[in-house]
Amino acid sequence: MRVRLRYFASIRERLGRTTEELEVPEGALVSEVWERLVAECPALEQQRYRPAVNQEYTSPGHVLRDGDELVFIPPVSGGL
Amino acid sequence: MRVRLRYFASIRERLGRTTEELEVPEGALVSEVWERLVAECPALEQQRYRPAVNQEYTSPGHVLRDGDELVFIPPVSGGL
Amino acid sequence: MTTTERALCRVTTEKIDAQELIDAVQTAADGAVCVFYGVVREDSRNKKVRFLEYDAYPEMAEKKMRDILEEVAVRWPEQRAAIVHRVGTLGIGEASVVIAVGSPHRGESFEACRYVIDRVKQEVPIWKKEVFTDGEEWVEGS
Amino acid sequence: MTTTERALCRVTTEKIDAQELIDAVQTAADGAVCVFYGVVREDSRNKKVRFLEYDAYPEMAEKKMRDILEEVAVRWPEQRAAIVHRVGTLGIGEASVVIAVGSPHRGESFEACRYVIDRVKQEVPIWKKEVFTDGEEWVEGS
Repeated sequence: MRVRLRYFASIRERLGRTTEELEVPEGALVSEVWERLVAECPALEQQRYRPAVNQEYTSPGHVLRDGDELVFIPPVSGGL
Repeated sequence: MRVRLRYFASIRERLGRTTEELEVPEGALVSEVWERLVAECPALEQQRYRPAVNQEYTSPGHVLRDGDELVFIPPVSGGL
Repeated sequence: MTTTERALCRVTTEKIDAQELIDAVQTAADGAVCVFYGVVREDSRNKKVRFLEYDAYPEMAEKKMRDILEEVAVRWPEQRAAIVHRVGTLGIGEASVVIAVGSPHRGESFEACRYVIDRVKQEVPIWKKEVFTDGEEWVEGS
Repeated sequence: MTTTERALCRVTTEKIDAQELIDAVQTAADGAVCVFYGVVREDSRNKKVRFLEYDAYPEMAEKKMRDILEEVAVRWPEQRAAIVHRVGTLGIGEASVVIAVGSPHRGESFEACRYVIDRVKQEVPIWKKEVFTDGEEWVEGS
């Protein structure tokens, strides 16, 4: 199955891309996708984030479904 | 000696005037001027006020001096 | 010369321009600006207000506003505030008073702005008369 | 249909018009409108900021803003709030976010407005990069 990833702020800059579609196994966890990103880009190892699936915050243990939109949200700093 | 009085809001409407000069004896108190107003206009008897002399709040026992500006300030209700 | 000598505090008969207050208080060191509008509401004590009439003792009102800005400067030295109060006839929804506070930090901007409006309602010699469909009444605070 | 379905919450690349927010929240029942501006300040951690870059996850940002307005509606049923957050490049003194709250009473307008900015800073996926004279850095909240 496929999930759609979007990257923002520091994570976008570290990875050098804004979006991608990833093929993941049935039952894949959010944390497993993150581990793939860290393997590709070790600078992400220390990166703090909250995962969001389909625009709601969730946990690293969230089980992904086909077509989900997954975003690793760096600690937010909007407002002022 | 003379003091200048200015009237605002409910007190102005009750007295029907906005300003006047009053001749008062040396050493007159703020409260004595108020009593003259109440004698003239008994509707003022229940009127609450804070006196102000020369644009600063003061007490009814304040001793007036020649040329003072005296205002009986009804409870304020500005703002919203 | 006090810190607030050139501060903006004014009684006016004209519509209040909030941007003028913001420009008067905001500096490059500020991360937060809090603006409070007191506005005329339709209902008062279960009666329908047609409009309000505000009366002021203008010289003393501006002096007391300046005193309040001094209090802010003492209590929150990093902040600046401005106050403009309108008098005359005001319709529903119109602003009778606008207060602006510029501050490095957001929390204190709310505290100072609230402090200012509370003090205005206690100290500044301005009065409102509520004009209803069936009568009118000067409001006298506590 | 929820109470805040038509509420104003938006991510924009344009200068924020505070009057639009006020018009969106103020009703004839209101005596108070509190407006908060988050603005770009010159100094950050003892370095001089040249400008800021704000990035957003816009669909989720607007959804989280709407959630915050729902929280306000539950907690303060008589009040209405609006939020507009700007993204892109912002210079010193420009507003990154404006929040407006309309309320019958002044005290609650401050409380609700402060609640909204605090929640925005916790929940809404927007980030700022500080661009200094000698480098740049994404700010990551706690």
